Amino acid sequence: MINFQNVACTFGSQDAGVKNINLNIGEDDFVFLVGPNGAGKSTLLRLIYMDCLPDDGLVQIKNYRSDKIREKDIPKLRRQIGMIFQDFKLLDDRNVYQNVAISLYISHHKTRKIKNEVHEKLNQLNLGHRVHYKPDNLSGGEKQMVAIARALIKDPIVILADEPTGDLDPRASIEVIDQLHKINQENKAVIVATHDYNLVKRVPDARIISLKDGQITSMI
Amino acid sequence: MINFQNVACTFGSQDAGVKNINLNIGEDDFVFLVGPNGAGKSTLLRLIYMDCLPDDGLVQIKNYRSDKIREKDIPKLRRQIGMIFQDFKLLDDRNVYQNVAISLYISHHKTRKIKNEVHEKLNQLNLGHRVHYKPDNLSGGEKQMVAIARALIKDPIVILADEPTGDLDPRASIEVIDQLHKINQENKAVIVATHDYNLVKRVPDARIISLKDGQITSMI
Amino acid sequence: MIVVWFLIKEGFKGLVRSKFAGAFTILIVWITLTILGLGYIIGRDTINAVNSLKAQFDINIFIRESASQEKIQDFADHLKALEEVEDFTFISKDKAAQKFQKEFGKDIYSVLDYNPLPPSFNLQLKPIYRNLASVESITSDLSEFSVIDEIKYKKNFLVMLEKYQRVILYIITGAFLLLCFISIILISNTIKMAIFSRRNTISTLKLIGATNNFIRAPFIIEGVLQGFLGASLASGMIYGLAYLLNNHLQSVVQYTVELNLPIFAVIVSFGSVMGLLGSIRAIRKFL
Amino acid sequence: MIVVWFLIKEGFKGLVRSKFAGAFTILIVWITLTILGLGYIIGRDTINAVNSLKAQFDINIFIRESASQEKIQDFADHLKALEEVEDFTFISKDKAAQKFQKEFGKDIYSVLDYNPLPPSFNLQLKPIYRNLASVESITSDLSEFSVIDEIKYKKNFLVMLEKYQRVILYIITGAFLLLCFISIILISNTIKMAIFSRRNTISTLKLIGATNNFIRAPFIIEGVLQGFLGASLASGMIYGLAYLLNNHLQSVVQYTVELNLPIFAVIVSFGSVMGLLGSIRAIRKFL
Ligand SMILES: Nc1ncnc2c1ncn2[C@@H]1O[C@H](COP(=O)(O)OP(=O)(O)OP(=O)(O)O)[C@@H](O)[C@H]1O
Ligand SMILES: Nc1ncnc2c1ncn2[C@@H]1O[C@H](COP(=O)(O)OP(=O)(O)OP(=O)(O)O)[C@@H](O)[C@H]1O
Ligand SMILES: [Mg+2]
Ligand SMILES: [Mg+2]
Repeated sequence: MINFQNVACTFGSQDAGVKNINLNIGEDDFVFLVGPNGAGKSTLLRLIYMDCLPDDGLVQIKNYRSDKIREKDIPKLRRQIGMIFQDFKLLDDRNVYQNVAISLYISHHKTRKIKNEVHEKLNQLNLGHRVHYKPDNLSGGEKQMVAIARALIKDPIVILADEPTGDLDPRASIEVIDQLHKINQENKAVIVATHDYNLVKRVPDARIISLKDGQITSMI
Repeated sequence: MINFQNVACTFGSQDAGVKNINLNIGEDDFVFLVGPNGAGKSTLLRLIYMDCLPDDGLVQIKNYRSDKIREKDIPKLRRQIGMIFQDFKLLDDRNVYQNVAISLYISHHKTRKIKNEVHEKLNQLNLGHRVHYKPDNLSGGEKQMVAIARALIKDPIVILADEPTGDLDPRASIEVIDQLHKINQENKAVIVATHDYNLVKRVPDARIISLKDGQITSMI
Repeated sequence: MIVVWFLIKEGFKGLVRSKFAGAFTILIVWITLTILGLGYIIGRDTINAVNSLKAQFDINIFIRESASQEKIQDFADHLKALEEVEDFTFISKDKAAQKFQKEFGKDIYSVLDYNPLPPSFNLQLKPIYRNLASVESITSDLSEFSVIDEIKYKKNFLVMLEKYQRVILYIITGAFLLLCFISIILISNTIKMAIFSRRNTISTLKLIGATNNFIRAPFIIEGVLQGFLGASLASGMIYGLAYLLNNHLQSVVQYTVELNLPIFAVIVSFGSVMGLLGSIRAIRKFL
Repeated sequence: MIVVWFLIKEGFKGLVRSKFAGAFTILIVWITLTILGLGYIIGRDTINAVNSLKAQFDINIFIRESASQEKIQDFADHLKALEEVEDFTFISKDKAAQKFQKEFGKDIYSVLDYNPLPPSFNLQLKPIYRNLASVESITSDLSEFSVIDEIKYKKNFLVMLEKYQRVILYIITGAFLLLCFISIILISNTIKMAIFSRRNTISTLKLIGATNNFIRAPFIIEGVLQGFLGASLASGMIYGLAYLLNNHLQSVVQYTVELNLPIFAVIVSFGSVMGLLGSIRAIRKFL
C-alpha cells in the first residue's frame, strides 16, 4: 500500500532528512521505525502524509503518487491517514473536545454521532475529566493523549505515530500500543516511530525498520 | 535548600495540580519525580521556579519564600535554576546557537566566553552540525537536546528537568542522565521528572519521590 | 450541511478566538470607515459651499436711456428664452437710485433733481454656465442687442472662483480616493496580520487533512463579521458626531450636517465587503 | 556593557524577526503620519486662505462735500494714528467718478457737467480687528468726526466670514486633534498587536530568568526603529507629493505647498516617540 522507490528528501543539506529509501508497507503491516535522534524517522513519516515531497524517487500511497499528486488531492490523502505528531500539534485555541471533534468534521461525519464518538473515545483514553480543558492547561501526557485521540477517532486506513509515548507513563504507553495493535488487526497499517524498545517487544509480529543517518540500515 | 510545607496548587479545580506537599530537598540531592500522567510532577517543578505560586502552604528555595517574594526577585531566582521544560520552550525565531547563548546573556556573561562556551556545549551534546538551524528544522530529539543545553550551560545551583529524555534515543538519554549525575556530584541539586525507569535505575543513589493524583505517595 | 453549519459556527467563534487580533481588526475598520465617512461628508459640504458661493455670481446688463419700454420687454423675453439663464430681475431707474444710495451713501435726488442712473437687468446663469467661457460667449451674443449700453460682471471673481473651485474639487476628490485606497490597504493588511497570528492553526488544520475551503470558510465569515461590526461602529460614531453637532454644538459652529440612510448603507456594505475580500486575500497567503 | 550591546543588537534583529508584524507596524506609522502631515498642511493652508479672503474686508468713509481740505487732512492724521488701522487710501472726487464709471457703466460727466460724488477714505483694519465688534466700535468712534457724512462697510460679508471662519477653524482643529488621537491609538495598538504575536517569546524569556528590562529593551529599540522608519517614509512621501504638486501639477491645481524642515523634524520625532511610548505600553501588557 505504501511504497518508497529510491526516495531522497534532504532539505538541501548534506546530513539532513532521508535518502535511498526503498520500502514497501502492506495494508496490514505493523511497522516500528527505530533509530537514533535525527535518523530521519519523522521525515519518512512526513513523506507519507506528503508534508514534504521527495527531492528524488517516488512515494506512492494507495493510488496517490508523489510525482503526480495535485494540491487538492493532498487533503483527501491525509483524511485517510491518522497522524500522531511528535510535537502533538494541538489547536491551542480550542478545548480537548473540539481538538478531537474537528478531525471528524474534516471527514464529514454526522453531528450527533460526532458528539457521542468523541466523548466515548476521550473516556476510553482517560481524558473524560479534561474535556473542556485548553491544551495549555493539560499535562504533557494528557496533551499527547489528545493527539492520539484525534488520530484514532477518524477510522483511517493507516496510522502514523511519531514517538507517540514520549510523554506517557508506562501503563498508558502499553495501553496505546495495545490499541494500535488492535487497530492493526482490523487490517489497517500502523507505523510507529519510537525509541522505546519496551513497546517494540510488546508487538511480537511487528516489522522493525532501522534508520541511521537518513538511510535504512536494517529491515525485518 | 528546597522546602515545601503543606503546599497546594490546584488551579481552582478539584482534580488538578498538587496538594498536601511536604518536601525537603538538599543541596546535593538527586531526585527522581515519578508518577502517572497528570500526577502533578510538572506542577511541582513549576512551584520551584515560581511559575505558579501555591494556593496554600509555603515553598522556600534558598532564601526565596513564595509568600514574600517580590516580582523583581523571581528572575534572580530563575537565573540560579537550570530548567528543561517538558515542551522545550525554544525560541522559534532564533537559531540553536542563539537559543543557548541567551541563557548566558541573561546571566551577564562576557561575550567572548559566551561564544566559546556555547559551541563547546553544543558539540558535547552532538549538536555541532545544527548550530545555525532554527528549531522548526530540527528533529524532535535535537530540539530536546537544545533545551537541555540551554539549561546546563548556565551553571545553576539546581537543575529541574521535566521529562528530559522523552524524545531522546536510549544512548542520548543515558548520556544526558550521566551528565546530570556528574553535575549533581559537583554539589548541585538535580530534580528529574520522568516516566523512564531505565533512567531511574541508572542513578542508584538517587532519591525517588512518587506522586499520584497530586499527592506524594512515597518518598525515599 | 452539518459541516456547513459547523463552519459558520466556527466563524462566529473565531471572533472570540482571535482575541486581541480580532478586536484590533474591528478597531481598524471602525476608525478607517469613520474617517472615510467624515471625509466624504466634509468633502461634500465643502464642494456645496463653493457652489453656493458661485451662486452669487451675476451679470449686470445696463440698458440705454433711449431704449423704449417695448424694446426692453423684447429683450426680457429673449433672456427668458435663453437656455443658459436661470433667473433675471429688472432693475428700474428707481431701484438703481436705491442701489446708489446704498453704495455711495447719498440720495441721488438730493444731488440732482433727475435720476441719471440707467435701468439694468441682473442676470443669474445656470450653475454649469457659471464659467468664464460661457459667460463671455453669452455676453458677446447679448451685446448685439441695440437696447444694451454695457454689460458688466465680476470677471475677477469668476476667474478666482473657477480656479479655487477646481483646486478644491481636485484636492477633495484626490484626498478621498487616497483615503479609500489607504482604507483598503489598512483593513486588508490588518486582517492579514490577524490571520498571521493564527498561522499555526492553519498549518495544523492542513496537516490533519482539512481542505482549503474548510479552513478558509470560518476565517472569511469571521472577516465579514469583523468588517460588519467595525462598519456598524463607524456608522454609529458618525451618526453620534453629527447628532452632537446638529443638536448641541449649533451655537458654536453653526453648521448642520445632513445625513441619510444611503451613507450608512454604503459604509456597512463597504466594511463587510472589505472584510470579505481582505480575509480571502489574507488567508491565501497562509494556506 | 556587553549585555547592553547585545540588547541593542537584539532590537535591530527584532525588525527582521517580527516579520510581517513589524513591517505592518512600519506601514501603519507611515500611513498615519502621512495623513497627519497632509492634514496639517491642508488645514494650515485652508486657514490661510480664509484669512486672505478676510483681508479683502474694507470700510468706506464718505466725507461731507462741505469739509475743508484741512479738516480732511486732520481726519487722515487721526486715522494714521489709530491702533486698529492697517492701511487707508483717500479716494478723491475724481477717483470716485472713475469708480462710478466701473460700477454703472457711465461716465458721470456725460450725465452731468459736475461731479456729485463725495470723496471718501478706504480703510483696512489689522487682521485681529476684522470682526464685527471691533468694526462697530471703530465706526461709531469715527462717526463723531464732523467731516464724515456716512460710513459704509459690508456688514453681511463680515458676519458671514466671521461665522465661516469660526466653523472652519473649529472643524480643522477638531479634525486635526482627532487625527492625532487616532494616530496614537492606531500606532500603539499596532505595536501591541505585533508584540502580541510574539508573546510566547516573552513568556519563555521570563521563564528562563530574564528581567523585565532585559526583555523590554529590544522591543523598545525595535519600536523606536519602526516608528522612525515609518515616519521617515511618511516624510519622504509628503515631500514627494508636495514636489509633484509644486512642479508637475501646477497647471492642473494651481496651488503651491510650502514645506519646511520643522514639519519633517516634527513628523520623525513624533513617529519615534510613538514607537517608544507605544512599545513601552504594549510590552507592559505581556510582561
Ligand atoms: N525542515 C528541515 N530543514 C532542514 N533540516 C531538517 C528539516 N527537518 C529535519 N531536518 C534534519 O533532518 C534530520 C532528520 O530529521 P527527523 O526529524 O526525520 O529525525 P528523527 O529521526 O525524527 O529524529 P528524532 O528521533 O530526534 O525525532 C535531522 O538531523 C534534522 O535536523
Ligand atoms: N494551568 C492549569 N490549569 C488547570 N489544570 C491544570 C493546569 N496545569 C496542569 N493542570 C492539571 O493538573 C494535573 C497535573 O498536571 P501536571 O502537568 O503537573 O502533570 P504531570 O505529572 O506533569 O503529568 P505528565 O506526566 O503528563 O506531564 C493535570 O491533570 C493537569 O490537567
Ligand atoms: Mg522525529
Ligand atoms: Mg508534566
